[in-house]
Amino acid sequence: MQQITMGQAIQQALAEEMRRDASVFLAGEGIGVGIHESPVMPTFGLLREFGPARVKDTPVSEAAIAGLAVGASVLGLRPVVEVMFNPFFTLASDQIVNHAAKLRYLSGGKSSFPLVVRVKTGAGFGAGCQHSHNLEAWAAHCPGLKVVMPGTAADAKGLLKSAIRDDNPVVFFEDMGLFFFPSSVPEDDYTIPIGVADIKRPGRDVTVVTWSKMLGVAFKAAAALSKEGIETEILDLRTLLPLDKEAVIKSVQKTGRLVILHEATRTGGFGGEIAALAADDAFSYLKAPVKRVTAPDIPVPFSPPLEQFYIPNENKLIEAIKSIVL
Amino acid sequence: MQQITMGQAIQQALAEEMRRDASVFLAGEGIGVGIHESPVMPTFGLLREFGPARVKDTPVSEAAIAGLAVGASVLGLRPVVEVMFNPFFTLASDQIVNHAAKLRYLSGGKSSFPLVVRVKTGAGFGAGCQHSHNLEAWAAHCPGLKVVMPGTAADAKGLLKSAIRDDNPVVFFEDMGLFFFPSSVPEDDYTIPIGVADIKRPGRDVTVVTWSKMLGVAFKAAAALSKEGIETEILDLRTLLPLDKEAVIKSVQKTGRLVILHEATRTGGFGGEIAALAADDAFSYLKAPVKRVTAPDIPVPFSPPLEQFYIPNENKLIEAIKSIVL
Amino acid sequence: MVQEKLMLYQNMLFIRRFEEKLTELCKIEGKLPGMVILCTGQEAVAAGVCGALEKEDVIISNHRSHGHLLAKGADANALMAEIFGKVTGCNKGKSGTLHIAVPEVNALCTTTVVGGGIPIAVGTAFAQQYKKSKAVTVCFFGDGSADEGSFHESLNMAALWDLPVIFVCENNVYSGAQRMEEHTKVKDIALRAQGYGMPGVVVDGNDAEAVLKATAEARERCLAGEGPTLIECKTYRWRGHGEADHQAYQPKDEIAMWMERCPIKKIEKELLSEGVISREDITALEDSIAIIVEDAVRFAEESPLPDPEEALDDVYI
Amino acid sequence: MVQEKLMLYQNMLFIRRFEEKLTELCKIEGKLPGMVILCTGQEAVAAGVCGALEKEDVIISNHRSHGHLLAKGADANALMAEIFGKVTGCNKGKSGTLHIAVPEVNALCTTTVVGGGIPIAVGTAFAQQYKKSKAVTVCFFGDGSADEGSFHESLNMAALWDLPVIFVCENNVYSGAQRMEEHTKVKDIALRAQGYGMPGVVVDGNDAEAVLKATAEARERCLAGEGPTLIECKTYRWRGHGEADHQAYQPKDEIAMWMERCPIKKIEKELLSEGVISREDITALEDSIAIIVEDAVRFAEESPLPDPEEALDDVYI
Ligand SMILES: Cc1ncc(C[n+]2csc(CCOP(=O)(O)OP(=O)(O)O)c2C)c(N)n1
Ligand SMILES: Cc1ncc(C[n+]2csc(CCOP(=O)(O)OP(=O)(O)O)c2C)c(N)n1
Ligand SMILES: [Mg+2]
Ligand SMILES: [Mg+2]
Repeated sequence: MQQITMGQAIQQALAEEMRRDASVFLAGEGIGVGIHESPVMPTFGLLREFGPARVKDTPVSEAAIAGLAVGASVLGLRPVVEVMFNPFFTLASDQIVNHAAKLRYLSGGKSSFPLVVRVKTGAGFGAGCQHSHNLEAWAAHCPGLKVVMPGTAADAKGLLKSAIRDDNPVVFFEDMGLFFFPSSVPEDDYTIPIGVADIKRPGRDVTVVTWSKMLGVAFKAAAALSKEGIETEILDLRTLLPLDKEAVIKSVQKTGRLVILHEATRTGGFGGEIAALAADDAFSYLKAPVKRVTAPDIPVPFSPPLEQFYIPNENKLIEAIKSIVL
Repeated sequence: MQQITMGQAIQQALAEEMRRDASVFLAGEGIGVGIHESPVMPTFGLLREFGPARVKDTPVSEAAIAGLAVGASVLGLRPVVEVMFNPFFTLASDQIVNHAAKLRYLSGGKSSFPLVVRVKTGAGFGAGCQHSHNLEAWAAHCPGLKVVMPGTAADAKGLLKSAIRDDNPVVFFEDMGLFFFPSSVPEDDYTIPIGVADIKRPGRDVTVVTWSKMLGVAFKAAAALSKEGIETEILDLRTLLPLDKEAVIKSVQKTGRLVILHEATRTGGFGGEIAALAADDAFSYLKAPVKRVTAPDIPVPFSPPLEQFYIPNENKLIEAIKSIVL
Repeated sequence: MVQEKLMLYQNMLFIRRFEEKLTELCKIEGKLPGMVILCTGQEAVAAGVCGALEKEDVIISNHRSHGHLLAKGADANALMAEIFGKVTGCNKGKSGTLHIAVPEVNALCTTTVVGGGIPIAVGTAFAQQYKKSKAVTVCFFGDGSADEGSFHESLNMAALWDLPVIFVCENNVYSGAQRMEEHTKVKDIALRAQGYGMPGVVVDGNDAEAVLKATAEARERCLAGEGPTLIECKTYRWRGHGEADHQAYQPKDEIAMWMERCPIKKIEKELLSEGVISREDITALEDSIAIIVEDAVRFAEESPLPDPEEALDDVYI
Repeated sequence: MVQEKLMLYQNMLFIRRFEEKLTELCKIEGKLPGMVILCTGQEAVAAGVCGALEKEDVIISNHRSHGHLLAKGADANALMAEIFGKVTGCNKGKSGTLHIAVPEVNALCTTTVVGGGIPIAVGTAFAQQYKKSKAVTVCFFGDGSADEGSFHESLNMAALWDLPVIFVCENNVYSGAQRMEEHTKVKDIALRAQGYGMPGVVVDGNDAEAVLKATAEARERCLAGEGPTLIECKTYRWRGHGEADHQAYQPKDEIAMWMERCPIKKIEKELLSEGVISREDITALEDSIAIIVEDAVRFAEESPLPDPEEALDDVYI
């Protein structure tokens, strides 16, 4: 199997879908000629292959970019547009939340809006809080949207293909921390269904529900705990909306213990939803308090020691797990 | 005590604070001369008393209105700006979330941004999903903001005064369903502290955590249940951020049962945060699953029977309570 | 041309009577749910613009949509039923008066977020260009909406890419209770077109023929690949922002002056004096319109409300 | 005037050397965290604009801020330390190079959200007007930022209320890797001013004196209550968008042409030929600047990083 990064996996998904379907086009800031043409970036090389009619470098105009997707999709195109950094989701949010998500409902089911908004996200690259702010919980609170947030390159490829083929608007969050490290990705044309979580590591003692870049943190913690005889089940949500409730409940039924791990700040984060689900539908199986390991409630700071303090790590996860397992 | 509506209570708070402090000014769409000059609307009569220099009717420009507040506050004014309907929060959200909430942090604590954003919200007036969409969970997920959402006229007055005097940016959600029904409000100059929840009805059997307009629904359910011997404790959060965790935990410790009630849609709503809090910090006291009573995961529909279906009511709350108490 | 003029007259009269009926219904407590927002006095814009369009052309409308939709050919029964919140409405009662979409006539998106439709029009025009279809997009919005950031981003992008879109600013002097001079310093919104490198045209928005002509020219430019045009139609809102508005801020004599300049009366007078129609023709037309409007109301009234559980449908495909 | 010219020269040279040092430091792996974005070649804008301002005047800056901040009088040590992420930095290491605020010199907000500072400048100018202070606001932003909706809403509001704000568009030909003609159809951003009813001025952004003069005039208008001005400074970005940018898309001869037009060389030549300074003066000035810059780097390097837990401070007051 090929060893590629998540950036490259996304690139492959985009290229393959564009070859397959002429109605797919891309738009966004710097997605054609970029300021650093790195081959691991998601849109690298696509302008060259597909030309400027299908790879639209846009002005710095997030609302218009999102609206472009809404309008183009209702006429049957399949736009894939990019929000360069998650904090700029705010600028596109009226179009995404009040339009993409609601116009089908408002039409009484007559129209559909098959669009994808790719949002680059994640802290850890020293750009500060106006470039780093994980807001997947915002999108997941908006009925009419689907919300995907892959944690591996292979998932990213299969999920992005599903997103592009989906007839509903999909917000697809890509943690930039995953753009640079290679892992195994199938070469063929495969899809991974939206709305299905994945047990990335089976375990008996505790369930860790996580998504996106934090998957790596979960693995590190699980490996360390395993040496101490604690077996962690890692459930990668992959999709936040629609939420795979079954998978969460089933895992908690099995382990009786739940820790939720996400990079976004704690209060109001999507971890609350998972905890609420467990506290209702898996209540009788819970043997211990439900823990959340998240960023603290602060903006993402710049200076390296501060930023590292912000990002949840395996030590914090191990501590949380031990607090309920031991 | 005077009997006034929440709209009038807000009006009093604004007028009193403007009289007290010349640095307070208002800005927003239609806050001066409105299209229906109803005396129960929050800004009624303020233009007449304070003149156009302090009551700024703005163009339809939500981003500029929010930015106006950010800039004016850093120079020491105390802007109170209005977002006409909650869905338009999206249009102001870059300024509120990436600027108002973060610039103090980015300054290393050198600057402050004492501003208030009033957001009118709530379903039930037949305006559809682009006018009705409760997004308090968005604001509550943004460190640097305080988030207030009163459920009574008296609380609204005291909390808005606190918000205006607070040196941090405050997002203040006002459910329009509360603008029209009079209740008792003290006449004097009082404040209610931000960050303190309030037991609106003590009870022994179950805790209902709620806020804003749903408080009325909780009271109706509590009255009905009381006749059947079930005593409901109603905890009105009033402030979502900073969250009064103690109050939630204490009440759950007492009753052992928790139902969360909010008008916003379920998935990703702030109810998840409360459930997560209970499932962690009050886990050992919980005698039953934690229930949430919320709107379903749909946009707010227009037609009256559909819209009524959307809004949580006392029957649904009673059912949820009975499912864990009996 | 005579045919065209007659068509404009008929369309405007139909819109007028349809909305007058709504004004009437609004007075009956509890008849119509929600807010009702009318374009009375502005019919020449809707009729004139849509008169220059083909069926495949797309329109993107706003909160003041009835005129646009009817002029584009929307079914009156389904429209009325939607306004009543009935299951037979264009959108099954999910939308109501504020955001009625009528995909059957390519009225693809109606949004009540002020300025929210403008970026969407860029999108539909992009799709038209991408597919090389011989169709254009028209986007309707008010003078107030031209202050939203979305207006700016959209016009810049549309001009940059030579998209086949016509931006129609219906300048009815007010944005809510605010007069034009209270929300911007410029006299003409059309002036802004220069800042994007597209033509900006001012037309008499109460002259349906002039509106049609300007739209037809802009459409030609679109189809010739010459890109978008901003057309500002100067007109006036006879009624309040919505039917609940008491219009305290609108000077009585200003309203009277504009009622003198009624777009329907103007064209009616011309048609009469040119001998195209007679008084009897008008009566006959009025009668037939009255029947259609009454039918629409009956249809709406007799249609059922949706079942509550239907609220759960149509979120996803 | 001679004094002024000399001041411009000194300021520009200082900004240039300060940033050249950053270019150097960027080459040392792991020396500087995050992205580093420089204004090399554009110094005349920062120096010219700030040369026309008083201390109480407010500036709102963007991602390309070092020049603005230094020209406004920011402390070089604290600035350098912030870029290093040190606790002695202007913002205790919380901000880094992208959003440095220096309230001490009324550089009140720096935002890296493109266009995000423009509404804030409306706010500070509003406060200045409200308090009747004799101060103005300057807002710096790039050509790309002028396509954001926030630009539009802000300029309209500022003009409407005659706010004392000067909008300075630093047109350096590029927005990221995109040339001006790839992001808008207009040749001059200044053209857009007409659409808001404010004057729009184009100046040679490599001529510090011309920039100063235009700013001083705009400032007079502000203080006379005549409202805002949009000044477009035509200049060029010698280096990439940030230091990691390989500038593959920037034609070599274009860069060379603009380096010929170096704003510092231009004024230096004039000062020499006018006999205001000698070669020896320049050497002395260079030496003193080198010392300050070296000191700043030493200060930054010797300063401690913040303790991790300090991340929790400064969220609320
Ligand atoms: C984003 C947004 N802000 C505010 C409103 C409230 N609102 C509805 S219509 C309107 C005025 C619009 O004026 P204009 O664009 O001139 O259209 P007109 O009503 O005159 O046809 C406002 C402010 C809204 N619907 N959307
Ligand atoms: C809202 C937003 N969108 C995108 C970006 C990414 N970005 C940073 S700088 C830049 C280009 C800005 O160009 P311009 O305004 O001309 O300023 P310059 O960099 O040329 O000084 C972009 C797109 C951003 N920071 N903010
Ligand atoms: Mg108007
Ligand atoms: Mg630039």
